[in-house]
Amino acid sequence: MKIGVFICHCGENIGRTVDCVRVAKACSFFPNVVHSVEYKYMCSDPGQNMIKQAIKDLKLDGVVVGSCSPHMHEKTFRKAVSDAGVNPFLCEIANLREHVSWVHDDKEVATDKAIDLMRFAVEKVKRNAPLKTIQVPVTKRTLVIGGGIAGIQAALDVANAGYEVVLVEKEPSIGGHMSQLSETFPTLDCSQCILTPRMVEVYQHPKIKLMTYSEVEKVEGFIGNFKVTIRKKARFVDDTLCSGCGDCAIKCPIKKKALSEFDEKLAFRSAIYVPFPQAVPNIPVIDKEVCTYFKNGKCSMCVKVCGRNAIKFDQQDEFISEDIGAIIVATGYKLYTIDKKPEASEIKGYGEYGYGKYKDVVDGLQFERIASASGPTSGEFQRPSDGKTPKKIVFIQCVGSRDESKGFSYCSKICCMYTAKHAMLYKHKVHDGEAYVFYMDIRAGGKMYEEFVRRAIEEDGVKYIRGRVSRIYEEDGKYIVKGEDTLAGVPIQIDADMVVLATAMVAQTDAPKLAQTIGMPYDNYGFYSEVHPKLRPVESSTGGVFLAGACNSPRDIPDSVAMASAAAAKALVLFGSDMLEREPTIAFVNENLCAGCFYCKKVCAYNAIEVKQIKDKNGNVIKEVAFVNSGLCQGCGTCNATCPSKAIELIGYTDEQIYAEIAALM
Amino acid sequence: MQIGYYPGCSLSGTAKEYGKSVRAIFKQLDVELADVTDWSCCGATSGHVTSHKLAMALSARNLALAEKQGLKEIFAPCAACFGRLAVTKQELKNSPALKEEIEGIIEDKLNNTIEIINIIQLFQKIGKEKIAEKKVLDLKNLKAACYYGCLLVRPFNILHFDDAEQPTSFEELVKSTGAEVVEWNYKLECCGAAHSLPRKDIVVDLSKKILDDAMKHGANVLVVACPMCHSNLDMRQKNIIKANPGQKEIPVLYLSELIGLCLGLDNKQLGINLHTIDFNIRLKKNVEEEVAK
Amino acid sequence: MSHQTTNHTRTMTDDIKDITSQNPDICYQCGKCSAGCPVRNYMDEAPNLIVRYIQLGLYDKAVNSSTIWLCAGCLTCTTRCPKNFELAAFMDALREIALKKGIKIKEKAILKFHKAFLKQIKNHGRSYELGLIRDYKLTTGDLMADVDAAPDMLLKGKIGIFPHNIKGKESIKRIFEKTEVK
Amino acid sequence: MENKTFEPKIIAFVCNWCTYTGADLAGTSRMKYEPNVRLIKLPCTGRIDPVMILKAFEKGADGVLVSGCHPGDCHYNAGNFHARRRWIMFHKLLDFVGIDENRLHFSWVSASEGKKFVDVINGFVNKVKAKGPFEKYEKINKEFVING
Ligand SMILES: Cc1cc2nc3c(=O)[nH]c(=O)nc-3n(C[C@H](O)[C@H](O)[C@H](O)COP(=O)(O)OP(=O)(O)OC[C@H]3O[C@@H](n4cnc5c(N)ncnc54)[C@H](O)[C@@H]3O)c2cc1C
Ligand SMILES: Cc1cc2nc3c(=O)[nH]c(=O)nc-3n(C[C@H](O)[C@H](O)[C@H](O)COP(=O)(O)OP(=O)(O)OC[C@H]3O[C@@H](n4cnc5c(N)ncnc54)[C@H](O)[C@@H]3O)c2cc1C
Ligand code: SF4
Ligand code: SF4
Ligand code: SF4
Ligand code: SF4
Ligand code: SF4
Ligand code: SF4
Ligand code: SF4
Ligand code: SF4
Repeated sequence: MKIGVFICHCGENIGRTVDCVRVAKACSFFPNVVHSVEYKYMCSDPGQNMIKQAIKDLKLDGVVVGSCSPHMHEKTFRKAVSDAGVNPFLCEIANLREHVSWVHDDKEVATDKAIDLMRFAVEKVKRNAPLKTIQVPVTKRTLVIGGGIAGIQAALDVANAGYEVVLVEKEPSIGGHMSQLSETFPTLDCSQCILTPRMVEVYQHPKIKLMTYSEVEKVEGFIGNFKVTIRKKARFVDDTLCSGCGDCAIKCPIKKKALSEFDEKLAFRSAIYVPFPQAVPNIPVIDKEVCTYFKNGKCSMCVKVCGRNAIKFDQQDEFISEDIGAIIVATGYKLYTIDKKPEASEIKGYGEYGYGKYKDVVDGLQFERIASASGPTSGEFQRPSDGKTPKKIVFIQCVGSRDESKGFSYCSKICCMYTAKHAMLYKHKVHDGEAYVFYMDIRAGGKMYEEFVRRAIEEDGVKYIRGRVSRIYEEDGKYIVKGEDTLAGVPIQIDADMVVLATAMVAQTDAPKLAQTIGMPYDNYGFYSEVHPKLRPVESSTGGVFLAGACNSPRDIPDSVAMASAAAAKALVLFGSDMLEREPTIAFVNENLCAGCFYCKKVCAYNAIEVKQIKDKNGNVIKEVAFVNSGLCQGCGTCNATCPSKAIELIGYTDEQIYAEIAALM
Repeated sequence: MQIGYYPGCSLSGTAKEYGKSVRAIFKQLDVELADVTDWSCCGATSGHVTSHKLAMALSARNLALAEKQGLKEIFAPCAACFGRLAVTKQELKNSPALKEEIEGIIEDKLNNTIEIINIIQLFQKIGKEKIAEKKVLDLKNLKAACYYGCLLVRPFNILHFDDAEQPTSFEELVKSTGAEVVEWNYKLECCGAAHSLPRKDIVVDLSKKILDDAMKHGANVLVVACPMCHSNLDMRQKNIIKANPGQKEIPVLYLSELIGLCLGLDNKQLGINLHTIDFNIRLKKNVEEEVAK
Repeated sequence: MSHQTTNHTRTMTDDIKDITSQNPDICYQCGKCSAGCPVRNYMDEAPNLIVRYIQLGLYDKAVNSSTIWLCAGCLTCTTRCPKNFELAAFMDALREIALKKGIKIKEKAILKFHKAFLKQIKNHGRSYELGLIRDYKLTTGDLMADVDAAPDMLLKGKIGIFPHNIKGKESIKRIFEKTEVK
Repeated sequence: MENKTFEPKIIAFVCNWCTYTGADLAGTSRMKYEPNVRLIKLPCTGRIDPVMILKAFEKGADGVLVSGCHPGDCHYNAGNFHARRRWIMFHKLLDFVGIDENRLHFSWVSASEGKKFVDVINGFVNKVKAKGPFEKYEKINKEFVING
């Protein structure tokens, strides 16, 4: 084999800490290396041409590039090699940037390490086999998980491009958090007014199959070819019969036993209910936990009043299987809870703010409901404890966020804005009211955002105080808020009528569970991870899985919508061709060695191993061996490590290749 | 049950009654207190404010002595001593280098395995059932404000036995004597601690707020578990009253005294007669009612 | 321990890092410490500003403040700091440094109290109230302090008239010498 | 205590999706760490065969690090679950052969844990440094027939 080595300086990025000339020189002495050069930018056109030219001139049949992470440019270089007529899988990348030059300071040591990594790669490429990519068909249907504004937008975009969508929402209605908001920054338009038409559009779209009160149970397969099982939870109402008249909810005797989730526990709902009047679909569900029928077989009032016989107490959960090509995850966020800390949680909670025991110390979404015309107070500012109009409100920012001790270290990005909005809405309605905002920094980096915050301060007279509040306690019906103005260096104490905590957006509690169902990564906070924070922000590293909205990190509506459209576009890109290319890194069985023990079959998570019968000329079965279904094998290599006979090998990562790399350590 | 005992300096001086009552009640509750032999002062506030290593060394010496004695646990009734011992243990655990240095200073080796517990933890170990079993007097006429002060549940990263902001364990114990507990706002606010002598003005200000808040929320007795808190709230109460005409008195009891009363021990046995603010009247009334029943 | 700082001059920030094993730069100046500090109103500088001064290298301002002496070590700040910065320990470190540097202390009485207190321990191994009061009064010259409370305390036996000397008195002395506390 | 001249050779078997990417993140974030570790990229920790680890010691590694996705987060659904089961057995084997447990370290580092990657590397390098060079592999080599 004739191997060419190409060392990249990456401008100064590698060259500053790695002596590229010395590396190239050292590589030239490796066995089989016939050509070894360095260059400033290997991924540039001249750089790629250098490789192509060398292949042609020197008849190279193996290439090793020492450059950035293979996650960055492996594709680029494989393509270049392939263009020059060499099988792309005979090209290996050594990571001299992310794993060497950027993480070490000492030039000597870094250069030595770079040479080692090059040696690994050369030893590996020697044992690489020329491979062909695998072609698989694409199912052109999209699953959207989560029906908040992000999921709605993604579903509509894909459907409007002419492809079928299955939209799965776990709550009885789509709409997500946006449906709970009063008015929205930075324009102060009414949230419901702009959202409801979209929700209806989803409902009526011929290409969208809407499944509310449903959850994804199982995801099998891979990009272009997922098989998804969805659990349709029993509503106890037949959605094909119900007309959405609402009589059942009106007559349901349960009035004060269940707190409305939609109203953030500031109001009650009945046992049979639709979460809010504009719900889509407008079909109620029965809450088994509070319904008297489910408790002791009594009542059945809803059955009596329902003119369409839609109530079905014996309804069971259904499981529905769908063939899917692309998945868009848009499961959104939840709010940091100010209640007493949950058991076994890392989060300590704000005992100094009362752990939620003070009725008039509310969180951001509760305040949205109080401010909302459709909320429990019809948009009048009344405090929950006694219904009085608060004359003095204190807003506290960064609660649960930017706080390693009680919550999370990240900035929740939107709460500066919603606090300014809250203070403004309050001042617009309660003219003689006083509004104070305790903040650490004001982060208003969007279009017209800074202007919005300044308006709250300059025109509406909201007082901003730079400092974190240390404690809140109740005294004679007032809430004593103890803070410090760090700009003036003076302690500030305010006796407020009400306190609003700008609580952080945090990941859904079940986010890791869904991630594990799908097999995609998430970060320490529970937010789903994108492949690359700058260049591939809407893709999960699992092929065919895209991300939209606040499930990826805290974000506001404009950003969620933009991300949703981007995710939809990514799904549509996938649907642009009928067949999909896949890396040929799959397992392969040496039938002569295979003992037919099928340990491999047991450990394969993709059911890729099948039983193959070997027959003699007369058609008698002489033995059974393992066989890898190349459409299903994902190339994890677990079978390879398990096989006691060393009969099954993972192409591209064979024992021989790995041992060669290990040996290259010396 | 036998347990190592680190009384600390104040329990034989300014907080004599605390020492007396602690010994009396634990005897009653069948707990044998084994004093750490030849213990020295933990350095208290003055130690750690002047020298980190001095503070570490003074406490470490006591821990080493206790280890030699074969003690597995030591009970330190004074919240400040307890804090010093617990912090020292933790810091030396975190830093083997510091431990080595301190061992050099105290000229002794340390395994650093001893558990240090405070009075509330000790009661929790004994169990409320035991108190109930030995209870003679129901203290139902008392409305107690339990004052944790700063050091009973802090530092929170070392003491995990109760919530650092909304603790309840103190109240739980006091309730077992039959006394009522009041919810109030100042149970964790500092009384000025060691500033009692040099900055009496601060201590008087801070302690007044604590007393006022307790009374405002209906308390007729304050219960404490720290000699410093006691002297600031009891002894300094005289100064507060003098400076604020019309200020009402409120007696301040140690937790051990309160438990002692409920176990049937008398004022003298518990050292309650040594307080600045008199407690007798209420107690008498209580006893009379009990007897009348 | 593999990285050693070599070619830069030692600063007070380094001393603080050594004594407290924490980095003052983690403080983001939210002010929550000052907001809850019980003695905030008596201090000349807010506690968060003391951290700020260290971050800026304005060491004089930090060690000359009354704040570091008025801090009662109540741990309210440490408990609530969103960055888990142990401000109370940081205050301890600053006092220690101020003493080492021989800075003129604003809160003289407080320092004198601590010194008087430690003197008893150094001499006897345990606190000795009468000695403490005597030494404190002699150094501050405030002979009238607490004359009203003292007789009552004496009478109740709460002020020890004789010191209790522990057996290991000498080892305590050596601890003081080795830790260079005068 | 510290051996200034001894620079251990450490081989790390890491999975492509989590730890390798976590190491990339450490690089992108310009975090600095000890240079003694050489990463061998595998698709999944499920691919790791105990023999590889023995092989690494045989070839002169002073320590071996194995790192992949957190349990439950495996890119391949179950790969690292199988790996874990194998490792439990492997620990016993190691013990039997007489390789000090401290020379083999298992950890989970996800793609977003650049900082953790750095901590794991530094922690392990220092641990192996304290142990000193590993000289026993010849003995193992004799006692164990290693194929490949
Ligand atoms: C107090 C407050 C005020 C705000 N004000 C504004 C504002 O004025 N302007 C603005 O631009 N933004 C505002 N926002 C931000 C806004 O709420 C979000 O940007 C937006 O809701 C994000 O949309 P989403 O679809 O990503 O998530 P969500 O709205 O959270 O929707 C996610 C949906 O997915 C569903 N779901 C979750 N898990 C699953 C699962 N496993 N299976 C199926 N379905 C699932 C949920 O039920 C939900 O319907 C505010 C936020 C808060 C907290
Ligand atoms: C100092 C600085 C540092 C930054 N650092 C970072 C960073 O670290 N990380 C980060 O994420 N972002 C960073 N950014 C932001 C980043 O530069 C932008 O987000 C990004 O470049 C925007 O890309 P764009 O394609 O929208 O615009 P541009 O990069 O401006 O590209 C627009 C292109 O359109 C061309 N064009 C303009 N008008 C016409 C016309 N009429 N007809 C045809 N062509 C036209 C221009 O010539 C140009 O090539 C930084 C920005 C600055 C100023
Ligand atoms: S190939 Fe990678 S390392 Fe080289 S210049 Fe391009 S980005 Fe930089
Ligand atoms: S279930 Fe019946 S009563 Fe209830 S909304 Fe539907 S049709 Fe009306
Ligand atoms: S049966 Fe249940 S849901 Fe129906 S009306 Fe009665 S309580 Fe309500
Ligand atoms: S957006 Fe504002 S309020 Fe929210 S965490 Fe960031 S700085 Fe704090
Ligand atoms: S484990 Fe190996 S020997 Fe057993 S069936 Fe699979 S390939 Fe064949
Ligand atoms: S490599 Fe083996 S275990 Fe992994 S998916 Fe393929 S056949 Fe299954
Ligand atoms: S609370 Fe902590 S972070 Fe905030 S200013 Fe004080 S020390 Fe700094
Ligand atoms: S420890 Fe000191 S600075 Fe911190 S709150 Fe208490 S008195 Fe204030």
